[in-house]
Amino acid sequence: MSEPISALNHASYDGIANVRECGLQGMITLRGDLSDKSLAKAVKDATGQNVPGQREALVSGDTGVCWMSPDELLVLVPYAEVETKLAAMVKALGKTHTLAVNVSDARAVFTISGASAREVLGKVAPVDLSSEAFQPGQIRRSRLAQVAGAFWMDDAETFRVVCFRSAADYVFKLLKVAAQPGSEVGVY
Amino acid sequence: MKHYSAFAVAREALRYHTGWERAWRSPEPKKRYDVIIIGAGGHGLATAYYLGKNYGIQNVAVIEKGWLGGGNTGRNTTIIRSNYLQDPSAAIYEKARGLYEDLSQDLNYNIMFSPRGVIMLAQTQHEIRGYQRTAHANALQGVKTEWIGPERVKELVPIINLDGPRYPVLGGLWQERGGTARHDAVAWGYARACSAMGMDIIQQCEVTGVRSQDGRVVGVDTTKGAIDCDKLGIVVAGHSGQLAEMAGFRLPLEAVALQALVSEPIKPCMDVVVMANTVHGYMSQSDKGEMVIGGGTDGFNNFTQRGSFHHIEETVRALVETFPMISRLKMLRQWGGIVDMTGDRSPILSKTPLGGCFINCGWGTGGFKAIPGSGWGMAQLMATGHSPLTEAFSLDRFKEGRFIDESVAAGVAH
Amino acid sequence: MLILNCPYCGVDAEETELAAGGEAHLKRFGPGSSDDEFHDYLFMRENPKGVHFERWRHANGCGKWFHAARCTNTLEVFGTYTAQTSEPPQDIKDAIAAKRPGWTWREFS
Amino acid sequence: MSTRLAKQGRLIDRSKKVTFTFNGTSMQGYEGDTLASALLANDQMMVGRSFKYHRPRGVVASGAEEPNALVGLGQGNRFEPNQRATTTELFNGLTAISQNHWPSLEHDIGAVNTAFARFLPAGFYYKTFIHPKPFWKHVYEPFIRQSAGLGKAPDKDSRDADTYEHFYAFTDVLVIGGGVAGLQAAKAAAASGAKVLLIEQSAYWGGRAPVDGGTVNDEPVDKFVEQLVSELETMDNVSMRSRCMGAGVYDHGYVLGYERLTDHTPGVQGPRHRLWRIRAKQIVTATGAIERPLSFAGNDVPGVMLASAMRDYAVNWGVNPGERVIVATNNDDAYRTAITLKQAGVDVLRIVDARATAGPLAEEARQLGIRVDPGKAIAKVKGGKRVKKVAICNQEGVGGAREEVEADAVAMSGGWSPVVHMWSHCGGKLTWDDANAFFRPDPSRPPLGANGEGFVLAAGASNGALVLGDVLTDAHAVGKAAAKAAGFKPKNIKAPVGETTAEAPMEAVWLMPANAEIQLRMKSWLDFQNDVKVSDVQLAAREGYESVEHTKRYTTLGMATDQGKLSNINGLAILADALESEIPKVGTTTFRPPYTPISMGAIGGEARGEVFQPIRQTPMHNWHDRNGADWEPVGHWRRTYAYVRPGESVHDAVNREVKNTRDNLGLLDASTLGKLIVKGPDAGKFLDIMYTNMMSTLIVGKCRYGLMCSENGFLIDDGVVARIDKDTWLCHTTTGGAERIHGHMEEWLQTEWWDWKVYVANVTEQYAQVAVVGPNARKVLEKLNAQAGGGMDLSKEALPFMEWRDGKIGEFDARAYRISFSGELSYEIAVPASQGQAFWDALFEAGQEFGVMPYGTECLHILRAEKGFIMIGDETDGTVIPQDLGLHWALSKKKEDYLGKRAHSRSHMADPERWKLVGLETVDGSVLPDGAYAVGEGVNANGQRNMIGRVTSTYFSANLGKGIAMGLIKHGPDRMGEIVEFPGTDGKTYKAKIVDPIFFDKDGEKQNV
Repeated sequence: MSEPISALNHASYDGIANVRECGLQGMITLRGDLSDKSLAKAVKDATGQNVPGQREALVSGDTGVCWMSPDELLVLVPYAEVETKLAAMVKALGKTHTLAVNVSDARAVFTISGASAREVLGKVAPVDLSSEAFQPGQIRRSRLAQVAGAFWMDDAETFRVVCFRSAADYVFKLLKVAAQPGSEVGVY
Repeated sequence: MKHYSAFAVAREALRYHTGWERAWRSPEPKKRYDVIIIGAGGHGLATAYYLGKNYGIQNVAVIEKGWLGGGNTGRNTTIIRSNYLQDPSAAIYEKARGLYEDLSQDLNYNIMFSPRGVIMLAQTQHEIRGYQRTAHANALQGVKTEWIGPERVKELVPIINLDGPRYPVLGGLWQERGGTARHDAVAWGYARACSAMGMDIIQQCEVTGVRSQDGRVVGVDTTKGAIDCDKLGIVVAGHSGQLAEMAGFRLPLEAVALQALVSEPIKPCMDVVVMANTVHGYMSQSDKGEMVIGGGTDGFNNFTQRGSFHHIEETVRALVETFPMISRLKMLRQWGGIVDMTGDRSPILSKTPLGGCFINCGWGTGGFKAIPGSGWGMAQLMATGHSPLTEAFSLDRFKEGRFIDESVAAGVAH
Repeated sequence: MLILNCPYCGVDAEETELAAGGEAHLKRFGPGSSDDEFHDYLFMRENPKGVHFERWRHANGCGKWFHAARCTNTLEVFGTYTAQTSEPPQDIKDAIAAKRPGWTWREFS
Repeated sequence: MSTRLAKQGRLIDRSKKVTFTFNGTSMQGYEGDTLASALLANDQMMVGRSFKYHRPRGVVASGAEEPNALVGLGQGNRFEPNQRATTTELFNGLTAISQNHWPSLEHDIGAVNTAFARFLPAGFYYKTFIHPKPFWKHVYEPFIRQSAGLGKAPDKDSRDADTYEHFYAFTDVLVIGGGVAGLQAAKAAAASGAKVLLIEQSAYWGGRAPVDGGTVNDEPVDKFVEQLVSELETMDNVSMRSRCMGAGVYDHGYVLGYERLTDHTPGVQGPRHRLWRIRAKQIVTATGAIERPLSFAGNDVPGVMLASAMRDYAVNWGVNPGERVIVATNNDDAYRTAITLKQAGVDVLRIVDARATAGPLAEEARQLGIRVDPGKAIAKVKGGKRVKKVAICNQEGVGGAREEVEADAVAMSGGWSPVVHMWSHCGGKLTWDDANAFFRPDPSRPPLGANGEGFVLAAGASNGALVLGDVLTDAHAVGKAAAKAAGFKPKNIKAPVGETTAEAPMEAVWLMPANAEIQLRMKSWLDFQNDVKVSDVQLAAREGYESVEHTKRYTTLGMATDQGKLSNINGLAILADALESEIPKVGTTTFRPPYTPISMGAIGGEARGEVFQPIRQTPMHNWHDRNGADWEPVGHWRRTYAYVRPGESVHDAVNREVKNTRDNLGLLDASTLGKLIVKGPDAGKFLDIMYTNMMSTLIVGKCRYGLMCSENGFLIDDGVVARIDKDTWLCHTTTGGAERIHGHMEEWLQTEWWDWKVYVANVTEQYAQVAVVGPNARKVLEKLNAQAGGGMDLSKEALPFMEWRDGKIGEFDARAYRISFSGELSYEIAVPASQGQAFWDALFEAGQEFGVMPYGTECLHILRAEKGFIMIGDETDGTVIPQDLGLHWALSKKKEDYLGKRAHSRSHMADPERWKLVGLETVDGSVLPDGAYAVGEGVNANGQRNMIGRVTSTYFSANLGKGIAMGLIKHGPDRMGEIVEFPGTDGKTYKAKIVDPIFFDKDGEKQNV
């Protein structure tokens, strides 16, 4: 097997915040009844986390689980482990009506970090990103200017942003414009 | 009717313009008319005008809830073109365009028809093929259009950016005798001519009911009393559904907001009308010098005459990309109108289930350019019971699955 | 620029996250239906100047379809609810009645 | 003569000189100046020309309402026309040019219009220029266009040198306007703990109050402002932005803020403008009031200025707009201007007060030695390019018995109008205040928000409170009310006490003198920029243009770049009078955003150039780019149209690819095709509804070509469906169809069959998909297996046509579909996207010995057309049904229902006259023109040629050496071998024979090897 390559291969930009493509992240889309016990067990086995509540992101580093909709979770595991984790998950789910698929390569992941990170994202997403409204532990699906995206916070000054792989180039260029020097807003 | 001319203006100037008479009378309604038209917008007034002019039916009232020409006639971006794909559309829009050519002389009112030419830009292979198809159809429909290459586009529109990083301009469909006109003047000119024929234009008069007997219309109730009529034409755009309900039938229509904007005026820099459908924007320069820009429609039912700002944003960014020099111009004013959309985005000009009652509606975003043709065909339909111009636009087409879909050639109807 | 609360993810979503989907609670007519039924199902949309029920999708969000009760004349929103129902829930109907006594829409009131 | 005063000028720093140019002349001002104040300080009285008559125009106001002092600012890629000098902060190196004249500001040929003004009344162009017909386009209109327009157009090739951005902000309370009312309202609201955003259009806080003076809590008002600002700055829940204008209020509490970041420091790093998209629970509009001009003859001569503006220039910028000043007024406030100027050493000749008796301030003025003339009016201001003489008469009467006074400036005040724009944009209603003769917000009819309650409150002068004490009391209460409405508990703190000076009531004066004769009315301007005079509005009324909208449009009153900020109320009053009606009955025109014009660049934001729109890229995008890709946008995707080699035309490249794929081996990047996983116990049932074919019976491991129709019966998509396991199918969609069809499936699942157990996931981008096509397709794949030990058996027996397998090809985890859109031996192979480039490279390298070449979309199209395969978007256009394309075999007869089935039974769709798919071959082998129509006999009732069909796809086939086409022809399948005619747009008529649409390998032998 050849070396897998992420959409932008760790491209990075420093402006009023740092914008970086994170490389490959293992991701599994899991659809099902979120109150189902076997589903909860499968999630726990794969990530060590409970099933998240509405708009919760229970993530630590590259492992965790995010609430995507009332019948969908995004399960995060290290990229190298995704096939084994997925297989285990499918096995654990058994005959329960669910759908679990590997979407690791279908996405690109960025971090936006620094004191102005909230403002950079606040230029492209129609979301209240003040610290009263958005904190680590939450996930929001929205749009990043003209494409769909989702994001959560690793810490108070770092966002993790997910978009479709084909849009990675657009999102990176977009965030570069939003993080251009001299463009601090000064409200967050 | 006092004849308008430069000579008349000069003569009046000598007495400080105190001698001008009213452009149209302001009468109280009579008890009865042969024909009542509800709605004194361009389409309603044109219908009345051609009823009188072509069929000698002059005992006509045009009833208007607000002020004449105060609806979409006075809110649109005044583009006139007839480069439509489907036969029925090409027929009615070309009839209209032809009538526009002589309308100032016909009405003795300068409606400023400016056949400056309309380009519809092709920015994808799909659009090239769509417009080449339209050009072929137009040739057989008697509509003079032509496919032109990018160099000719640049010649006609020096401010255009041919090779934007996203969508290079690959050519365009050019209608040399398309253009613009002064929208208010179209309504005012028709109103003045109707009034001169003895027709009553009754403004500030709302229709509150449609009266019928044995399945035939016999009159309307209004805020100025009941008025009898033999035939009734409903020409009220966004409010068609409410009027149809009074007349006892339903229409396959939804009302949505359409937006437009103008820039501050600048000296002439663009002599033609440009429509860029891939990026959803169109622009022309008014005689005043404003860049007149059309936006999109909202997706939801709305009667507020205000739209959502993100459509303005989408339109403006598309046009800044297409005409980069407008980036440092400023938006002076934005506004919205309520347009009535049908299932196939083409209008309805039709008899209705109520005898003697006719409907003209559903023009969506493209009604202004059709005004004279629509009036011409509607008058023929109302006077004689049949018009080849309106035949395909009948109400029953939806039941039969016989649509008139203009979106197929990559075009949108503005 | 409307804001609607997505009943699935609880977000007050602005219009650019949403996609409008036309009249709510349509009854589908398929093979076997009459020409009139099928015509009305496809084309005869409610177009009231006032209380209206419509479908929206939280397209740039959780992706779910939901329903909104809204006034087309003032853009007031009476409430949003899930799409998995063939009629407006009672609390929504009550909320409308509180603001627009005597309202009717199609077979509902 | 207008000069700089020795003292005064609270906003300028006299130690910092600033150099700028106006019409090429170098001038000096101070830091803190506006361009207008600096021009006045340099005695530049005339700054432009009016729109219609090209009359000289001078600065009339000091703020956003300025209609006259518009300049072209900057140069080259930073040139901007129509910039208001009054709101342009001066900076070193600023270059400005005046507008609407030729050859120069001083000597303008267009000014000849003013001599003919009598012949050019309102709407003259509707009555003239009618004959001869061609003259409108070729003579009259070009002349009018040249004469009209204001600013110079930016150069046709200019590219804005600056960038722009948007920002989303959310707040409990938004306060628009940073005058004393806005500051106090912000404080009162913030005290509750509510989050407050305060925006102010100018660079400084406090608004007019520091100029107007007075005390608050017994301290001078400027001290009060200073304290309040520093207090607000320390509050965590308050954000303050200066140079940020409230541009528009929209539904559901959406507000546009227009922040001008570097207009005053051009070239500094960062965006030029930032457009704020603010969501506020409550909005306080504290936008102040605007003074109205008085309508008297010659009120447009440079040197006639609003009284408050003259006061601003003196106090804020230390500029004296004239040496001999006359003040004309109908209210007490203008006395403050007289007093301020007098105290600054200016000769104030007299105060002409239209009221019969003057108010308390008259005494103060008199004590300073100013003559006060009650009951008087200005009959006429004389002078061309600046004020020379002022004729004074009685206010009552027609304007006779005039006394002439030499003067060089006139300050006028017709009273004040609250700025109600933000209140009105979203539907807030107004009420007429008779005492003050203005419209103010009607608190009982506010704009309604999402919850049906009002969401805008007006405070201070914009709410009709004009006296400092009232302003503060009102603003304090409104700030608390806004916090409460936003869900907070207001703190019970005391409102500051502002000074309330006694004033005599103003008197509405709409014309000076009251019964001015026609010669005066024809010289009394209402709209300075658009040249609308009192006589024009009266003419409109006389001619029946009675609605305020008619009058506006007929005369162009209020349609200038200031949108009637100075002219609307005065014009309305004249109209009401002419109609013998009342002002509130005549009503206002609609207030539309923006408050003042905002740049297109700011509206577009960051979306320009590279990020204008997303360009979606496949994992192999960069390889294609490096290898000659001629790009084609397909939706947001970019696909390769053809790989053009050096020295080759695009057409050559396509032909080469077409031949090579049939003869050797072609690679197509098919990653853009949509891939949807559909899974669940009801998935088969569901797909049977979605597709016209039967999908539930598909055997695991096999593929089936499927069609999708809309409920209205028209074809919307097609693609190959593979059954993965008992409960799982994988559906391919067209390029760009993935999101659309995914949405389509979810819509039906969520809103119609929500009880069905089906999940759908879009896995399009998880895979890079490569079509390996041609006689050598199997060889190259087997070579990869041989090289790297891949285990997938790709033989005819192990992987027959229309089946799929998972396994390893070479070193890659792959899923191979044995499907063909070309009629060749073909495998479509999906590998993880992260390995896509490596897989492509491996194929390319291994394929060298087999003659491998990549091919693009045009080759793909030709190959499929040679085989008579339809293409969604070519053969279909949203009006085509499967029956038109001879696809009856794909319409399941066994199923009771599928989307589109009911629609197909409607009369027009079942009509045998519908045009049907056939192949077309020109008799001479040439290529039919794209989009050509076939003609029948005669014309229809509208005189259009009767058409009997059209070309849907047409290509040159390099394999067949001739043109081939597909088309829809009336009764086509029954007319094989007949010749039909296609008139081209080139004047030629193309003759083509109706043939079978399969042109190549009719028996399908090539793909079954």
